[in-house]
Amino acid sequence: MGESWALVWGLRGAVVLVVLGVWEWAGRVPVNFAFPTATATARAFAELLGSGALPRAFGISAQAFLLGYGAAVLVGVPFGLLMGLIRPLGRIARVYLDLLITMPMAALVPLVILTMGVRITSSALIVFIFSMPFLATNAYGGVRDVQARLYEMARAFDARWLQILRMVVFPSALPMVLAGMRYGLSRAFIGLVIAELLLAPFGVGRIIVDARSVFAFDRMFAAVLSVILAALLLLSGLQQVEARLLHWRR
Amino acid sequence: MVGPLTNVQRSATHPLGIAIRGVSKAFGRVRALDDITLSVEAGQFVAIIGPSGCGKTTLLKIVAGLLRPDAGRVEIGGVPVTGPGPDRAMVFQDFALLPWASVLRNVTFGLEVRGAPRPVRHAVAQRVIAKVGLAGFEHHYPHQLSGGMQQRVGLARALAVNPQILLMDEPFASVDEQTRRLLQDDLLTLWADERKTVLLVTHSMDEAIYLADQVFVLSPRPGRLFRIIEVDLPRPRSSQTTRASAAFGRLVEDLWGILKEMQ
Amino acid sequence: MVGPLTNVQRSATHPLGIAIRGVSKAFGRVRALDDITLSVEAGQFVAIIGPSGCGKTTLLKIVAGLLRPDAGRVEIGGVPVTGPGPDRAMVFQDFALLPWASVLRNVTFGLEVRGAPRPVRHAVAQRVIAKVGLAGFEHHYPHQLSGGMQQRVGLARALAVNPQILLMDEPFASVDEQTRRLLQDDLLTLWADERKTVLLVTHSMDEAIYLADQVFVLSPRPGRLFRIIEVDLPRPRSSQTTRASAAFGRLVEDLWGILKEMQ
Amino acid sequence: AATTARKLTFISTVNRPINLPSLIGLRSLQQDGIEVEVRELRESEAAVLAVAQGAGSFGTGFHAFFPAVERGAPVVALMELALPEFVLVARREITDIRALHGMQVASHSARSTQKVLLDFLLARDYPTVVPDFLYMPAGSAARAEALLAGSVRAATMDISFAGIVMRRAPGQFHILLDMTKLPVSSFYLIARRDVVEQQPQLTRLVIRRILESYRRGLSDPTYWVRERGEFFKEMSPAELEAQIREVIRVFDSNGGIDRLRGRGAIDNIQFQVEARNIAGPAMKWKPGTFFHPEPLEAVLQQLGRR
Amino acid sequence: MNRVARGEGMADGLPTLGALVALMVAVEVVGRLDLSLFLPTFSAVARVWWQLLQAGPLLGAALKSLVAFGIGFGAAAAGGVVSGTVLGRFRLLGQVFDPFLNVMMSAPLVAFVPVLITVFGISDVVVIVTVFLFTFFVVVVNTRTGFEGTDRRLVEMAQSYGAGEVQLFLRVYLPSALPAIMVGLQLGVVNGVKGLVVGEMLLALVGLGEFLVRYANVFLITHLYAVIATIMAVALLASYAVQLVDRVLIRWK
Ligand SMILES: Nc1ncnc2c1ncn2[C@@H]1O[C@H](COP(=O)(O)OP(=O)(O)OP(=O)(O)O)[C@@H](O)[C@H]1O
Ligand SMILES: Nc1ncnc2c1ncn2[C@@H]1O[C@H](COP(=O)(O)OP(=O)(O)OP(=O)(O)O)[C@@H](O)[C@H]1O
Ligand SMILES: [Mg+2]
Ligand SMILES: [Mg+2]
Repeated sequence: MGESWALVWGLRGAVVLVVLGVWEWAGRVPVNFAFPTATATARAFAELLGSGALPRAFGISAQAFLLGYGAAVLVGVPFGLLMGLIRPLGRIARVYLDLLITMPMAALVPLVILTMGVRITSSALIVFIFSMPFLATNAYGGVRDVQARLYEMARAFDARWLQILRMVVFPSALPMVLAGMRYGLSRAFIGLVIAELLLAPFGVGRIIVDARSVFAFDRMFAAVLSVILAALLLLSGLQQVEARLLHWRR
Repeated sequence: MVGPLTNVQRSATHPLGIAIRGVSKAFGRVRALDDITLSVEAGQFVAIIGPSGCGKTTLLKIVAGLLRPDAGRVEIGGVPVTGPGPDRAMVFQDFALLPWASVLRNVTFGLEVRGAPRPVRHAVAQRVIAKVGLAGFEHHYPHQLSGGMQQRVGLARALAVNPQILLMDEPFASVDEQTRRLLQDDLLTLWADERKTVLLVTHSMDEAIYLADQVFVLSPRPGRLFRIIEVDLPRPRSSQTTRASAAFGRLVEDLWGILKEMQ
Repeated sequence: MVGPLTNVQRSATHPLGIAIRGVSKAFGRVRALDDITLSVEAGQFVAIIGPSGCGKTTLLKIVAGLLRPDAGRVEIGGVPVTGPGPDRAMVFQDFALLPWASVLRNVTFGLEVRGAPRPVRHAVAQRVIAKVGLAGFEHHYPHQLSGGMQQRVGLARALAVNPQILLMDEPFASVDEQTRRLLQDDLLTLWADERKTVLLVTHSMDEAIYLADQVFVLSPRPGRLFRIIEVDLPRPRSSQTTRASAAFGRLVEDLWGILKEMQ
Repeated sequence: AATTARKLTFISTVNRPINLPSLIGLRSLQQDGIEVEVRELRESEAAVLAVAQGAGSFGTGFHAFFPAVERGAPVVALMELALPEFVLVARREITDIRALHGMQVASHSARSTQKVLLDFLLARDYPTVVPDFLYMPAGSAARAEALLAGSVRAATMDISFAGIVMRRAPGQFHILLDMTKLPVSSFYLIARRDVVEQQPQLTRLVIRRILESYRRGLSDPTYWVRERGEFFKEMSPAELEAQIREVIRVFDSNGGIDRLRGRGAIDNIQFQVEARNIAGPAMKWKPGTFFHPEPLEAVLQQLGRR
Repeated sequence: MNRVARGEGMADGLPTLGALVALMVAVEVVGRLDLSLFLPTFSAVARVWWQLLQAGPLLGAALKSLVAFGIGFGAAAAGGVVSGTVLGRFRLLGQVFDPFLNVMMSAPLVAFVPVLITVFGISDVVVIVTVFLFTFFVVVVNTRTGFEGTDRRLVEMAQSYGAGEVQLFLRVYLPSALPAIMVGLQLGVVNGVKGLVVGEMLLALVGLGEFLVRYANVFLITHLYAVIATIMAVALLASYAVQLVDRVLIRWK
């Protein structure tokens, strides 16, 4: 067991090294005058961090993100739960949520820009549109998948409606809701990046676009990677929370 | 019994009888039950057996008050059933435990629903958990227990609300046969202890004859009462004395004969 | 038997005996089997019983050639087992049917793997499907069948390759007791028809005694051969005659006594 | 004239009426047996990058052209395609530029040419005025509509759209700040260095046809409307003509030769430094780093200066 | 991280059609109220759409988009299924790449689009690569899950009948992974269309994305809606197409 883990981690490390190596090599050749090396990108990243530009930018992006994702959670989860509790509503709303999930919502961005201009709220709206359907769909699925026998058990013990909600439905839906929050988060980040790139005004997107407009591609790479890093950090954070809340699943 | 419990655990001093009168139930076109009339005396152990789909579960749910019959009615201690009540508790085939709740929380579920204060809940839970042999497992989660132990939790949960009637739907169908035998004996001991009326649904002829005073055989499509078998084996029963007896073997074979007839 | 089949279905004219000699097997720290020695005479029906985790499945897989023992060996008809072979076929607890294949394709699976031409496959399949009572269901998919019917498919698949030895791992554990009884009787009839050596793993004392000539009882942790019970009930057996007999009841109770001892 | 290439890709940003003259010039290369494919990109830097990477031989170079060269992109500016075409339109009641301080002003994006021009002018003349920019990275039409709808009270836009705004709501709006008066170039015809070196004939031909189009249109703007072909079909001819007439003053019939060399070139670079588009000081830059006026000079020799 | 939810995010059949019709009616009614420039009537959008279609540019653009999509998706589907198969059949490789796959599944890959320009230059290749990136990982992960999810008991069953590696693969692993692979392809189509749109909008103005930006630029709201509707229609049709293939291939469910 221990050995095989050492092997697995060793190989993972090797994969990372190979990727970095190829990147560095491609930047040195260079494949393209615009393509920065890994080291240049690392340097730019350190600079952006050191100068405080990146933290500041993240501070701004975070506002749009929290506004959009927060609203999506506050609206999507209760709405999804409601859909699960009121079946006809669920069946109808489900179809529209499916459409929102299937359709490339990025196509709506120009419309958002035209109607709202570029403000924090426009970015937030895009983040909202991207993540809300997942949150609602999962909450809905969570309620819908409550095992019929648990309902029945609770009813057999003469539980009242609110008790069933509190003691059976919500805890039972929690894993799905949390999974939805995680997936929604990942989608929200996609929305944020699209908003930042297409609207390009405030946060990290601004660093990316500014860097690009002055052809500082090392800086642009660094900013891009920092967004991805931030997304992954947040996601793993949420995963921790999830693991803690769902300790009963082991 | 502890004093303050009385308002929660309504006196189970005397078990109640069940009277099922002309009950019918259809699901769309499927006539699950057709004019079932039978009665169970207070304190009796009664088994219901029949092929798959003959309406056993449906009948039990109607008695539990989870389903309304299309026709006929069920009376418990002479009072018509209108819904679930504290006089009945159910034990389920697949245990129906809350996976996110510890053994303790699962066992106290019924009491919590009925608003019993925490110290009362815990006192009662300790007692029934010990009774089903799970002392020390209070803080385990269902997935950490074997199937047999999970069903003990289900049993403890039903006992915790101290009902006069236990309704059991194939409670031992999901555990292996050796474990099942142990659980059956435990159930007999429990039942001897606190006389309750028991209505047990099963597929197992052996189980029905071994446990019950009376076996109701249902026939399918539509579900009808097909035969009543009186089990006059002496009590207390145990595997050695009861199962090894010729009378037991004969009763099981008779039952098998009846069931085969219907297939 | 049809002529052209012989090269595919190697002559099953005479059943083969099984000799298990000093077999041990460990999974990491778990000693699943410890020095098991037992032999099964050709044409005998043998049951293996024991508590959960005592290594019954492991032993069966070793005989099937799916697992290699850490020590000891298995001989079939005097020839050491080195892997799966056409002389043995297995029947699984949860049927192990290919959900995407029709009954026909499932039944012919073993023949297909062995490269039997299509007409041969179909001829054989028709015969065994009829034998297990599934004629007319050739083009159904597993999910369209009840549990009992699915296991009949599993049985037909094993019979199709006409093995000398049938290895059955709790074949009837997943069906309800009434269906199980029917399947048991069918199995007895089949076995009487085409004498094969049968090694049946089960949890059910009743089943072991009812079907087998000999019951091997394993004890767990580590899995050891604990006791051998000779079942001298007369054949042919049937529920009425066999199960209702006092001897049967006594044998089952003895077995239960042995198993309870180990728990 | 004989040429080596039969097909030529021209990289542009999203076309606006201001691009029409050069597009018509490019299309007239047909007469020389050269088919021109115009590819539009969203970002001005993308256009420069595309040319630098060889996705096309020629293209338009906006603001992003200078930092691209600074970073080593192998491209040069061959001629000026337009002077600044942007104005700041505001509601009539806003008469003082100082009133813009803290006011919401719609502009394209943070580093767009129009925004940089405005920044430059404000920094030079009104250093204390800091507007609250609202970015609408769509075309001028969108900002014009926002202005008309009352969502903002001032916006930067193409001069051609200023006319539309004032025609649609007579008396309500005016041009508060005219950036077209700045003596710097707005965007250029750019090409990769190796194309210029290896295909001098082609280079000259492209410049020449564009210049010819400019000259004919400058004397008669309806020429452009007549020759538009596939371009701007969703606009009525009258509408297009009106818009073209608004922008006519940003076209130079000599291809901006005086801003590609000598004093003008230095001023142009100076502006880029002051706009913090490239690192200073301006002295360290030689005009030849960015501008390559020789082909244009040759063409002007053929056609004569106007 | 297992997202092999069958038909997740997939709109199916009649209810979707009903929902779309309801949406159209709602848009028409709201449009008639003349509340805002941004809410044109459905009929107006339909009229413009018809005009654009007849004039040709929209159809040509859609075709261009579809070609880019087809290449990107085809490459991702083929590469994804093969890689997923390898990762699923060779546990060690699967384990090694597991965290990377998870990262690629949940990271906002859109952010890479600007980076792609620097690597591939500005060309349709960037759009194709974007489609590929958006599609590839879902397909890999689902394929792999499909193979790893193969029922051990079926494998043992087949082995007990003497099936060799090739037969095991063809008769057990592949058919049992197929539904998951199809789900991966379905999700891949959905994601790929998203990648297509984002790619087209973010850089090269080609295909439908070109029209999106163009009409937004000149503030032709009704035209914009017509293009959006076209994109949505393409997305729906693409996902239906895969669903159809799925139905044909996996009849036994
Ligand atoms: N909610 C329901 N909706 C529709 N039909 C139902 C429903 N519940 C049960 N049925 C049908 O009614 C009949 C009786 O069902 P029931 O579950 O009571 O049978 P059972 O005897 O408990 O069967 P088993 O032994 O398989 O548990 C069956 O045919 C079943 O399909
Ligand atoms: N592949 C394996 N890896 C690790 N341990 C295993 C493996 N297979 C079996 N075991 C362990 O070996 C022991 C015997 O397992 P086996 O499945 O043979 O028992 P069994 O008698 O068939 O049990 P059951 O009655 O539950 O089917 C058990 O403790 C089991 O946990
Ligand atoms: Mg039932
Ligand atoms: Mg086993």
